[in-house]
Amino acid sequence: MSSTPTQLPGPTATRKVILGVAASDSHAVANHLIALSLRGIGFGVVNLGTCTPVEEFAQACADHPDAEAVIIGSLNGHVHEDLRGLAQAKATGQIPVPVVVGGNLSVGSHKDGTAHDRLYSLGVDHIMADPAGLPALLDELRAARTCSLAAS
Amino acid sequence: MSSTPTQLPGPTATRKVILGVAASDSHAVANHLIALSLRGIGFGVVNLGTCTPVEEFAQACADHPDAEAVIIGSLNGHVHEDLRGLAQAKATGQIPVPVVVGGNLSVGSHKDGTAHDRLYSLGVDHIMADPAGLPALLDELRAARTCSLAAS
Amino acid sequence: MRTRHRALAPVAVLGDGAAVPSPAESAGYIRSLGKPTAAEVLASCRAAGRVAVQPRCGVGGHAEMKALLTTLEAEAAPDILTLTIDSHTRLLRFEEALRTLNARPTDLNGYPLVAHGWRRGRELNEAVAAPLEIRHGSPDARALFDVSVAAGMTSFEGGGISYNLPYCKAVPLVESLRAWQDVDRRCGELAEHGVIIDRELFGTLTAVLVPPSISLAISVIEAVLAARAGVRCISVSYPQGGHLAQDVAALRCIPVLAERYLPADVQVHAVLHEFMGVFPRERAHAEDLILYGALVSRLGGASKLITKTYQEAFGIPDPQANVEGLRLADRANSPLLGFMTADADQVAEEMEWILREVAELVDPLLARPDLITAVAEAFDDGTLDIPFSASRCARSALVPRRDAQGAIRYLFTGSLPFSPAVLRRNKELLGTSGEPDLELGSLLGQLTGDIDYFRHLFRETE
Amino acid sequence: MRTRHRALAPVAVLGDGAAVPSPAESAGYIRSLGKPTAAEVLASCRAAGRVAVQPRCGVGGHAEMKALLTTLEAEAAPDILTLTIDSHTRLLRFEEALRTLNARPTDLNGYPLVAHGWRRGRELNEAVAAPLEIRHGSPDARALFDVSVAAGMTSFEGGGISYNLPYCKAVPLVESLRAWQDVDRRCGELAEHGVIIDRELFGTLTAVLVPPSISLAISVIEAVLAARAGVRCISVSYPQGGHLAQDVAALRCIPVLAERYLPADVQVHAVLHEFMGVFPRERAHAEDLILYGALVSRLGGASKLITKTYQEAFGIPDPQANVEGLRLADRANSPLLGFMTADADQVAEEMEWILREVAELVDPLLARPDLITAVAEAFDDGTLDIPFSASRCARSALVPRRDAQGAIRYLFTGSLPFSPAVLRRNKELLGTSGEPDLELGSLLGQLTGDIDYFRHLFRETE
Ligand code: B12
Ligand code: B12
Repeated sequence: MSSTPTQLPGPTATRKVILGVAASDSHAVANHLIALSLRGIGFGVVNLGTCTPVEEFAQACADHPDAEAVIIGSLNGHVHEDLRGLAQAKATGQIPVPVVVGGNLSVGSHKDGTAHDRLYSLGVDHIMADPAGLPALLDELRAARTCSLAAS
Repeated sequence: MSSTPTQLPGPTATRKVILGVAASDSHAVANHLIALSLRGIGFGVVNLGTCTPVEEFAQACADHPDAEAVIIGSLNGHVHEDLRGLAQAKATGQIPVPVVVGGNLSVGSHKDGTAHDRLYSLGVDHIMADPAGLPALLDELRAARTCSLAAS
Repeated sequence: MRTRHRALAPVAVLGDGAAVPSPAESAGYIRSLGKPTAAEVLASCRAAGRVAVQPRCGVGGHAEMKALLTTLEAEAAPDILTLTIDSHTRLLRFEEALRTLNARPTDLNGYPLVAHGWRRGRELNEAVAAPLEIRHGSPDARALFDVSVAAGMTSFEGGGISYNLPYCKAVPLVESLRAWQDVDRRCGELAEHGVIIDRELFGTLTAVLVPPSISLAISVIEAVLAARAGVRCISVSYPQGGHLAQDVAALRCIPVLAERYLPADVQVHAVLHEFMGVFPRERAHAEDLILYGALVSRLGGASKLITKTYQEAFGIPDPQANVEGLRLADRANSPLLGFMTADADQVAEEMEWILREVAELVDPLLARPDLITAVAEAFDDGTLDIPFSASRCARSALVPRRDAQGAIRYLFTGSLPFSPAVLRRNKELLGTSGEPDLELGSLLGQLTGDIDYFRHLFRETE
Repeated sequence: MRTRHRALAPVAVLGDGAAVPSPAESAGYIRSLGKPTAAEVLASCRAAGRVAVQPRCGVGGHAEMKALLTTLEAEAAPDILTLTIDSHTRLLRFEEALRTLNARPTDLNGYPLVAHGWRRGRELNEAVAAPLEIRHGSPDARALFDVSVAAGMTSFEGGGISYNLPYCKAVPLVESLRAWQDVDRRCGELAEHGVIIDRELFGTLTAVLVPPSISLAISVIEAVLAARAGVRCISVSYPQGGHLAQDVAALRCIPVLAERYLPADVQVHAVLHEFMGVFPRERAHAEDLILYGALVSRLGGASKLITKTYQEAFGIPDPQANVEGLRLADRANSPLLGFMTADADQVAEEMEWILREVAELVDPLLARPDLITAVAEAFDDGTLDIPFSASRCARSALVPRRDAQGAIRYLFTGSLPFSPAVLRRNKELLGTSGEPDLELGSLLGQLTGDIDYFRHLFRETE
């Protein structure tokens, strides 16, 4: 009873993603579960965990140039302020891979589309509701990338 | 256990009132209790009970010329339609004594003063909330009547 | 706040003069409606272990009534909806209803269906998914019944005793019982056309301090008459009195009584009317009582609950209050409340005595060949009786009181044919050693205290 | 819908630059306020047998916050009100809070009190009759505490473990524990000035599948530290897990633990947080759960209940939803629900094991001379742990699961120092014969099922 699966490293990973929760946000449960499930299907997950500022995501991109995407969760409604630096990090190439965001993306119980628009203009590439869609999205992103690399 | 106080006739009555509930209204409980309590303090109560049209009150006035007042309860909100004939009954002298009304005097949970104004213009003389005030009111009415009789 | 609508064209003559369709036509319409009947909803709720919830609701104007129904359905989704009829219509004062409708519809305390007519009734029916019940209080409901069925309503409340004694002064019982036999026979006829009308009996009676055995005895009589006339689905309603074990016991007696007194092929449902006496005035207190009533309905195994609102003490509720009352009551259907129980011993004891009292009241009458005459005579000589009767046909020689626990007992039984054992138990429970206090003033005070029981319990009267 | 207000002038610098008054001055202000402290309200509710109800509530703008508090008080009269702080402020990101406040206050998930400053805090305090609690999630709350007390708030939530592990990633426990020792010492100082601050511990932790003994063990440690630092009134909060007997037992353990581990002159209150995990989405289901939580607080003898709303699954609730959540929860205080009980044997058994598990977790640590170091080391080596930690300071090697009845048990205990008897019981209750299933996919599915327990129970996931 001493070791637990949440602590197990993923199987020898052929593909890698960077995962984390936005800077002011400490909601950990979805993050734990997403990490577990991506590892479960063979991804290497660099999980930066909760309360991760944009700079820390950028640093992880530098440390893991083979990562395919940065996946950011945000539940507490602060995603816009928390990702304020994203546009610049993408413009300067510090975050060179697609950024996927998911969770609860505005404050309040009545949602409209503006929260998503604001995120796209911050440099977010994809907004997902259900983490179950992540593997397919990652496959797509890789396919697109391979294409564009082949084309260039 | 066979006889019950609600059935007891009042003690030999020196004063008399006519009591009843408006024409479309069958709420009986307050009527039972008011009759009981007036009898308890020595009034003779001609209780016409529930569902009593104006004509029946007028007939009772004819049958009991010594009655001091007509006391009408209404709970179901229909008091205005139910007392539609009152103005005429008073004008023609068929109901020659003061008319006292009490209960729930309009439909709905949000009350304003208009219900009372409409009753006064139908010929109601007094509107009371709490039946506990009836004895004092009846004393006042008798005093006023004695005065005006003496003056005439 | 009631929604404001443009007034419709005034109704020129009663029901706009449209002839009421035949029972066969009405049955055809109901089958074509594509919604479940009230009886079907009750059966499926019972099967699912859910207490169906149903509001009281009725306002005078047609557009307002439609808005009320659709609002209630949209915001609280009651299992069954209601058309509460105004009290002119109840008393066949159709002209007064029509006049008020045209002059000041908000002055009506219900929907004057006969004045509006069956075609408008159909419009209401078609505006909502839930089946509708007509709730009224008419000693003679034949005209109203025909219009209701033509409008596609599949549940109809009342009975020859229960819609006479609380609702009018001078209609002889034989008359109202015969009029209701007609209604019940028409239900039988409709059943032959494939439409089961749920006939709810108004066991609530005068609502205030009604001893359970009086309510149930009268329902048994009305149910027997209804079943004999061809009714296939009977809802027996019982008014919450306020004492948990007594109320749960009363509800649980209903299937026992059905088995004892009714043919096996009649569906019988127990219905609880949330507390029907003087309601507390503070919103929080009223809501405590609403929830309590709803929990009692669950514990008592009722098929249906008729709800109240926090505005009960003040007047006909606005739609929002009605919505909130329904929602709160529906919490009693929570799957999380399975841990709640009523004291089994206490309930068993109350059931035993209620069943015994009911038997002592009804068995002699059911033995008679002509039940209608027997009933009329019984009220005449006081061997049947109700408290606080609105009608002169009942003596109201029976005087109820609450015991120290709040349960409703008999202080005076008048001429009710109770056995010495029953009389003794009531005496003991009320702690009346020897003859009770006959002094008027003191009895009045005690009765008023019992009537205002919940206002006292919530310290509203201090 | 949130009421619209004219925006106030922007806040130029944090707290408008006003120096924070001394503790003596703040104590004087609090005494002059003429309202009861939170500790006084808790004591009087406990004496009256009433569970105090309190909302979660916090919005960014000042006028909006004031309107929210006055609306909640006018429409639901909670016993204690809340100022929930935004999560920038929680993490000392005061500049981000200030920037968002000035740019888009509705983007804040709470009231940035440090940015607004203590004078605005006083304005809020003076706008309502109920005392206010600050609810936040700051590993280092010293600045916030001073502003709060200056604003006259008499209750302050948090603790060196419970406001670290669920709320940040990389603040060392020794740091947060020391920062909270400072806060607690200031409470002691205020007590000398005659003002008792209620210090609520956040036993809710990460809220999702927290085993009762983990929650209570951490609260015991924080309570011991707080009492040693001079705190006179401690509220121990526990998050409703969803299993009636287990939750009632956990609440009833709180006074037992207080007696066992705390000086007699410290007031201790049990507080229930209505279900803190994944809420059902349908309004009716959410309301069932809200009522259930409130009933649990009553059965568990809690002094206070922190409420949720039917909008919980979606986001910060609007004022009306908050009002309705409070009103519904308050029904559990109904004098009509005295008949409700929890199964005494089951509760006793759960209590016995919870107390035993807590003792196995905390006794070794409390025996150490330096409790703060002992705690930091314990999390480091896994002899203390919490599930789903937000912080790297806890291993989250402990994995909880629900048993067949829905109670929260230990599937994996990591390095927790549990006795064989405790381990055996958990294994048995989970029906894991031998080693549990270590396969990732299946564990993930099971855990997700347990997390979404109430959504499944209400069949929202079908
Ligand atoms: C019991 C009851 C019934 C029983 C009555 C049985 C009977 N025959 O007596 C039943 C179930 C049959 C019934 C039926 C109806 N009822 Co009813 N009923 C009540 C209830 C619950 C209690 C009334 C009662 O008995 N109170 C006890 C007595 C002692 O108090 P009281 O009647 O309130 O009277 C007090 C004062 O009003 C005043 N008072 C009363 N009369 C008089 C007279 C005078 C002269 C004075 C000075 C004072 C006075 O003194 C009393 C003591 O304080 C009230 C709601 C409540 N209060 O909680 C509704 C209520 C009165 N009923 C109401 C209605 C509308 C009806 C119906 C029309 C059905 C419907 N559409 O909902 C039918 C009436 C049919 C008809 N033809 O009239 C409404 C009235 C609505 C309005 N005005 O807006 C109420 C308020 C319920 C509601 N909130 O909708 N009802
Ligand atoms: C548990 C919980 C907490 C715990 C978290 C413990 C921990 N460290 O993990 C505690 C009690 C500490 C907490 C604190 C707070 N919480 Co909180 N919390 C919740 C709660 C009840 C459940 C969240 C959860 O764990 N769900 C389980 C996981 C599996 O589901 P999930 O998080 O909803 O994620 C799903 C999707 O969003 C999505 N998803 C999530 N992340 C990602 C990422 C990607 C890439 C993708 C594709 C999808 C995705 O997939 C998941 C599975 O479907 C929710 C309400 C609810 N849902 O019922 C509120 C909630 C999220 N919390 C909320 C808030 C505001 C806070 C606080 C700021 C306090 C406050 N002001 O009220 C603080 C946060 C402090 C901070 N610095 O961030 C709000 C967010 C409000 C809003 N957006 O309008 C919520 C919605 C509650 C509410 N109604 O107010 N919370």
